[in-house]
Amino acid sequence: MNFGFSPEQEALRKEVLAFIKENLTPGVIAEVEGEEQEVSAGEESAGRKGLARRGPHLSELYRRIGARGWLGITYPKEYGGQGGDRISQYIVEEEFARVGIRVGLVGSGAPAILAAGTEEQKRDFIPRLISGEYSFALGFTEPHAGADLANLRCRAVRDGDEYVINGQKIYTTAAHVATHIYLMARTNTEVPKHDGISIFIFPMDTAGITVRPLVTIQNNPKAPVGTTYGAARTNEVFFDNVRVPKSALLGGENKGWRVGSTGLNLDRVGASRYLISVRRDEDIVNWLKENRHEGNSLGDDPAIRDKIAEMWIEAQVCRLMTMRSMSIVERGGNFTYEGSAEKVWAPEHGTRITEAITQMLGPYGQLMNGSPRTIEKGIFGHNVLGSFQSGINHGSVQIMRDQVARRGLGLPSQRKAQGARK
Amino acid sequence: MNFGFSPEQEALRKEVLAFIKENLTPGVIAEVEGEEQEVSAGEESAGRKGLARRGPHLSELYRRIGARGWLGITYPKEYGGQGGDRISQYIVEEEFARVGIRVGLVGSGAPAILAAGTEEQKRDFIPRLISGEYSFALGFTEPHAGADLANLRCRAVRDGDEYVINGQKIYTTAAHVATHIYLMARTNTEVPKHDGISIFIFPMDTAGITVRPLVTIQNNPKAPVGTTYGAARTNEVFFDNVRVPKSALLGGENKGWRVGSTGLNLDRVGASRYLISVRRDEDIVNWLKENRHEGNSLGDDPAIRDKIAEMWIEAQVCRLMTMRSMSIVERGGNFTYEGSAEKVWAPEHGTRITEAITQMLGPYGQLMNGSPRTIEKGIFGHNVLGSFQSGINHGSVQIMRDQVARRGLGLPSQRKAQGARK
Amino acid sequence: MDVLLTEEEMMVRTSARQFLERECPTTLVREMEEDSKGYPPALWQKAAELGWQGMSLPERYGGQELPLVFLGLVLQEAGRAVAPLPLHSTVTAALTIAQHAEEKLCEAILPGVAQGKTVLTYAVTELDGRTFADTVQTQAVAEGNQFVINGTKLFVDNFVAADHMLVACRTAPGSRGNSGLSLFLVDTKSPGISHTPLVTLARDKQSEVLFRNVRVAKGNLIGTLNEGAPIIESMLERGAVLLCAQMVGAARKDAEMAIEYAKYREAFGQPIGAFQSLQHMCADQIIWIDGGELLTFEALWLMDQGLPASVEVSQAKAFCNEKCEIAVRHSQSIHGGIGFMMEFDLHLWFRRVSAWSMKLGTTYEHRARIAHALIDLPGRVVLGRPVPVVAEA
Amino acid sequence: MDVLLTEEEMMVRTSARQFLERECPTTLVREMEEDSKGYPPALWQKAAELGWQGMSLPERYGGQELPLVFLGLVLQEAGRAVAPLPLHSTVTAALTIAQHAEEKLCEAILPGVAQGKTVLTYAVTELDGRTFADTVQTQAVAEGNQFVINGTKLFVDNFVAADHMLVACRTAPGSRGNSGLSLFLVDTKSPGISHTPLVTLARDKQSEVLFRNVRVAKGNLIGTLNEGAPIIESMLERGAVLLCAQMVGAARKDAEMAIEYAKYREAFGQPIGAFQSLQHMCADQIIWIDGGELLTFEALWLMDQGLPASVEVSQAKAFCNEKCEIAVRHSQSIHGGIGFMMEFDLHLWFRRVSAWSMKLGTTYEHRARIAHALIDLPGRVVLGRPVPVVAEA
Repeated sequence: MNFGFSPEQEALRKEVLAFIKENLTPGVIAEVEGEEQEVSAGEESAGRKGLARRGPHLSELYRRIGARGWLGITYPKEYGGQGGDRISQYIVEEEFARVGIRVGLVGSGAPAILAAGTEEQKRDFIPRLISGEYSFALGFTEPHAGADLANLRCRAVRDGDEYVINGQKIYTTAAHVATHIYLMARTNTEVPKHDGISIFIFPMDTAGITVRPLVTIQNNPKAPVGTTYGAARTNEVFFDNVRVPKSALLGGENKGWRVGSTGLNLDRVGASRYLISVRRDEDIVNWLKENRHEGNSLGDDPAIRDKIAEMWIEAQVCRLMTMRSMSIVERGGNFTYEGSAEKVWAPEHGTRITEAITQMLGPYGQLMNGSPRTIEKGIFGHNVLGSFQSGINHGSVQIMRDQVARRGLGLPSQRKAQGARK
Repeated sequence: MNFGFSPEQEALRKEVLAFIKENLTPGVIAEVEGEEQEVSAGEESAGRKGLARRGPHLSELYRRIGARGWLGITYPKEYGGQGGDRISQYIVEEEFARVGIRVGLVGSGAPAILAAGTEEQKRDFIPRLISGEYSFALGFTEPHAGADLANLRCRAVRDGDEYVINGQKIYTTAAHVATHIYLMARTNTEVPKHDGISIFIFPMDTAGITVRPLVTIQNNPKAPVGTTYGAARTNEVFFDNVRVPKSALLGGENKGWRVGSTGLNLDRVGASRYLISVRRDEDIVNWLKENRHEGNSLGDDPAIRDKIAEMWIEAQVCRLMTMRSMSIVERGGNFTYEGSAEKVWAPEHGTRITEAITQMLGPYGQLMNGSPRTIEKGIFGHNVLGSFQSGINHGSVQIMRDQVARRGLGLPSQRKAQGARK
Repeated sequence: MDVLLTEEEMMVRTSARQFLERECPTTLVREMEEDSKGYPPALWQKAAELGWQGMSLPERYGGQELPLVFLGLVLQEAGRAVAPLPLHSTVTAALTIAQHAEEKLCEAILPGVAQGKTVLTYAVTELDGRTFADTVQTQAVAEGNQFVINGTKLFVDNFVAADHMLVACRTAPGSRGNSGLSLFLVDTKSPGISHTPLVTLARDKQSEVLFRNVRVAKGNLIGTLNEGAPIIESMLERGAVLLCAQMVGAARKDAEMAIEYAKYREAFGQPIGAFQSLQHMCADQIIWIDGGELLTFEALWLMDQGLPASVEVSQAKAFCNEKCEIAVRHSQSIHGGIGFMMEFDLHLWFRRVSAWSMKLGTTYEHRARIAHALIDLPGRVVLGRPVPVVAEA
Repeated sequence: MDVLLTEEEMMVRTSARQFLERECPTTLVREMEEDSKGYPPALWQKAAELGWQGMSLPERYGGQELPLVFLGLVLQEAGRAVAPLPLHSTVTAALTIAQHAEEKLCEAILPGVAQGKTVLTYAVTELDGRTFADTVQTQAVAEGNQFVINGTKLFVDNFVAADHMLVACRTAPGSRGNSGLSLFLVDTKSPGISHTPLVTLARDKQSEVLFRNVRVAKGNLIGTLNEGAPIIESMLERGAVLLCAQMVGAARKDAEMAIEYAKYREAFGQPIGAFQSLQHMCADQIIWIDGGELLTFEALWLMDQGLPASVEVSQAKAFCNEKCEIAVRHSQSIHGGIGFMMEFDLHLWFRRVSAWSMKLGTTYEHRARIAHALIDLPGRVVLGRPVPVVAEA
């Protein structure tokens, strides 16, 4: 057991912090805060190029981060990475995420490409995902396929050297700014549902794609940077006879479920989910201690102090579970249940601290971004509306507990038991 | 809505309290504390007569209570009751339960006899249950039929004018002191499990019955009066060719499930389950306020104060849910989910307050009855071991939540849904 | 002891529910979120015709003089419909006027309230953010026949719609805690009053209100000079418990929507409502909401009997703050992604219940009051019998 | 950063587990509950041969000088087997002696500990019941070459088995809080010591120990006179975190028994472990126990690095107190009636974990320490970086 970072890793963190201090200019901050612009009503056409979405300051910042080799540290050098360790990547992710800048390829689709892509796909996509030239929208969920993702209906039909795609995706975050879509579609309707799914990657400006914005409740008014799910607009995406070459297929026809699951599993490791679950703990403690005045501060309220300590401990467990997941990945191991456990504990903690804070701040907790008298730009109020989303997305806490029980503890599933008794 | 008691009910409570003050002599208290004697090892023969188990002081006390008409207030006058209202009965139950004396017929089997018994059975049993001459052990649970009670295997086979009973019951509280057993047995093995069950009532001194004591973990050392499940020894009961007349049948052959369910439902109303869930709240508040000393009392600890208030509110909800159940019964209505809701909330609260107290009292919370330095005779330590039992017995909180969801809210059951899709 | 509704109570509830189902669709709720006043005067007028504003006001001012439990039932329905009406702030202030103001003031204000012509509010909370009167810093200084008010009030409900407001002020210079406080009726249009709208979770109308040398006639004092604390506290308590009624009503409707959704929405070949974990979430929702409702109406009933109810109010609010919030969060979770979208209506309930959980006393504030009553005052406690009343500070 | 066990750590754990599975059946556990000393000397001796008592003691006294995480692993296994050994009290005291006592005392005591000849304990808590040193009232007064001790200690673990104990005393008359305290090594057989056994939930051996003019040589002082508080605090912290290791070990075994039972026990035509509500209970058990284990070993690891760990110890104990308790209560619930019977073994774990949750600091005590560090000391907090150390009072 080693709960510390190596001297090299500590040095890296210092370097990253120094870099941030130097490079987080007001221009960058303004662009970070404005990055996810107001959602305009109505439809808009898809297909803006990745890098183009960034303002000049952010583009320059990412260029510099890339020059340090901090984008995609764990990826092989031949694909634009550094061949480095996952912990170092984590450190970089964490420190940039703390200032609202997303670094690293968690949730990018890159892990699945590395695992299942052709050499050509790897050489095409991974370096460009690392550099930020490309970014993927993840086209998974459909109106009737959320938790039960394998139930998806979006169809891809082979037609010569092409596939023709028809259907709809929903809650497709970043579809309006991504260069490509990473799409799960049904290629066979005659087999059990998990066995007829394929993954395609193709540009968002392919003809026949329509993106319709969806405004989330956390983002109206616009959520401040750092809110759990606030900075992301989401979308519906419609596919109307979208024709893509068969080279868009990732990992073989009808193999999509396994390929996609790989991606989802890797998606659960990293700084991002952990940080969104615990940022409010840090925020409230720091706010309490920086807002003490004689006699009557909230920081002196003993019930609040007790709750703060309780929550802080829970947050430490979030951190330690994340470190455990990182340790497993770093050793090249596979999760039995640890990733699922982390994904129960962290989101539920995030909700508990969020709701606990409402009872600390009282009426101030209702104030939203842009209001007079807000505390921390209204982040606590916005967070009430979104913290629980982290316990729903990418496998709900219920499904995660099922997985802990079944994969981790070997408890039987109900249907099989019934079948076995017949 | 009326959250108060009528002047008559208030007067009754005063009368009961005055009666208790006058009659709760040291002799009575000694007998109450000794009533459930140490469990001797080994087997013992069954069939002691009901009244005989009481010492002279308790017998006299019950005689006096009976003379006031407080035993079985709600039962019809022709069966020895008062034809009174359920709230009055509740008041009497509550005040006597507070001093460790069980009054009233909750869990006695009497409701089922009144609902399903023959005139002869009613005239035989109900007056004697009211007077305490008779008491029933409830023979429901078996080693393989607990939560899934309908799975019971204890067999009763018709043989002329008799039934011959073979099998085993477990956790049969009071089997060693009851005059009769109220037994659920299988009379038909060829039909769906709920449709082959009958109920029999017969004396515990019937030949072929063996009672083996089971010591509960809460009762070792002997739990002080008022512990959640401490004052009850329990038993296994074995039936070896026990022959009973067919007149022992209650409510018709194979009708036992419905008859028994009636009994169970009524069992869930009353002062007893409510009080065992909330007594620790009162105990700890009173202990805290009576043990204040300068500067450093637990009652001054603000985190403890916050928790005390949280728990007190929960206890009030226990009370109000009990009052709701009483109101429904008093109006002659049926529960949809309210009884089940009460049976989720109260036991879980009982466990929460019990465990919260461990963290208030610290090492004192570990001290058991008979130890030097105990607080309240060690009731808090004993309670740790038993409070959760209230969430298991007579339908676990899981099953109760299922019932709230299905009966109360109309949510579908999983199997039917699967069937419906085939 | 019969905690179930009487036929009359049932009737009031049913008619209120039917009225709002008819008159208050969610399109209106959304529209009023953008409206500058935040409420539709026509609906306000109709509510008055049904007697809502005057429900518990004396008959001589045009009220119905019904017990507070009836008013609670109406507010529960207002919560259920998330009705955009300034009902809560109006009745909270009006009941205080009716109970404590001199006849002349009552006559001037209350008939207009009962007729739906007048909107009221109250202003106690200041920069400190806490609910109770001891945090008041706003000063009112006597000058001739007037008091001159200076200070800042925050989170004033419906200021933009209100004609008058009750303002808690410190009238004894240098006083602290609950001493030296007074309550005044102030015309919201008085010179020297300015306001800034706040942007809130509920998208309701709350304001920061600045008082700069605002003059109010001495006759507008409610109760006795410097002894306003009990009046202010009882106003806040009544406000808190009536807000609980709204919360419970809104949370129940919200839970019902989730339960219905769970019956219809399928996943893994089942309605999601067939999964035990989801069933247990729904069961908990109902258990919590029932608990909040029972606590709320017990407190209202005690007030109707003229019995002490401070502890019971705090019980209700502390419980509803936490449990109604979890209940509506469960509804969001049960709805998955769709509930997170502005275009779906569910958030109309979620945002309001969440916001109300932060107003008129946090869980910690209310629990501290309960603990004080339980532990610091003499005498053994017995559940089901009155706890000693919170002593005046 | 690698929070998983190294091969060496795995080996220590496995060998401890195998040893106890072989040597410590539940029959022995039950037998020792009735035993007057509460432990089997033969097993104690064998444990010494495996190096347990001396695991983290210096090699020069016969120890292995391994990091505390190794000792934590062994105590975790002792908890798993609910082994009736006075290991926890012995190592808690021995490590304090090794760290703070003068060479002579170390030489006198520690080799016997490492050899399994000596049992130790510590006595801090008094009538007040709270854990930390500021509650100490027992007096030690200098008299010639001796100190004379008068006072009463409560909840002294394994007093009946112990040869020596560390006793926290107030040596500066009239001192309060954490000042004026000293720690002494006292022979349990000294004249003037008497004791009363306590009847405890864990059925372990705890005593009330009365000191009447008990004389102890000045050389038995541990550390500097009147400046014992940091030594006592660090002893209690080490004791608390090592107790967490025991709790986590016991709770995990207990949960595993429930999970196995759930796979086999049938109801409603299914193994009960097929019901989602029960699966979620089991999942929570493991999540909580994992969390407690991670917190515990992080604290031990920090101590091994010589880094401040007070906050981390309090984190572990506050969390384990609540979560291990709920976890073992879940196991009881999963077992239904059978788990409530003395003849079934499950309670051996349940009773111990419950009892340990009440010792060496309650959840509230530990949280107050954490809150102090988080809120009262200057500087912004960042999760994952050290929180300011709790300042001396």
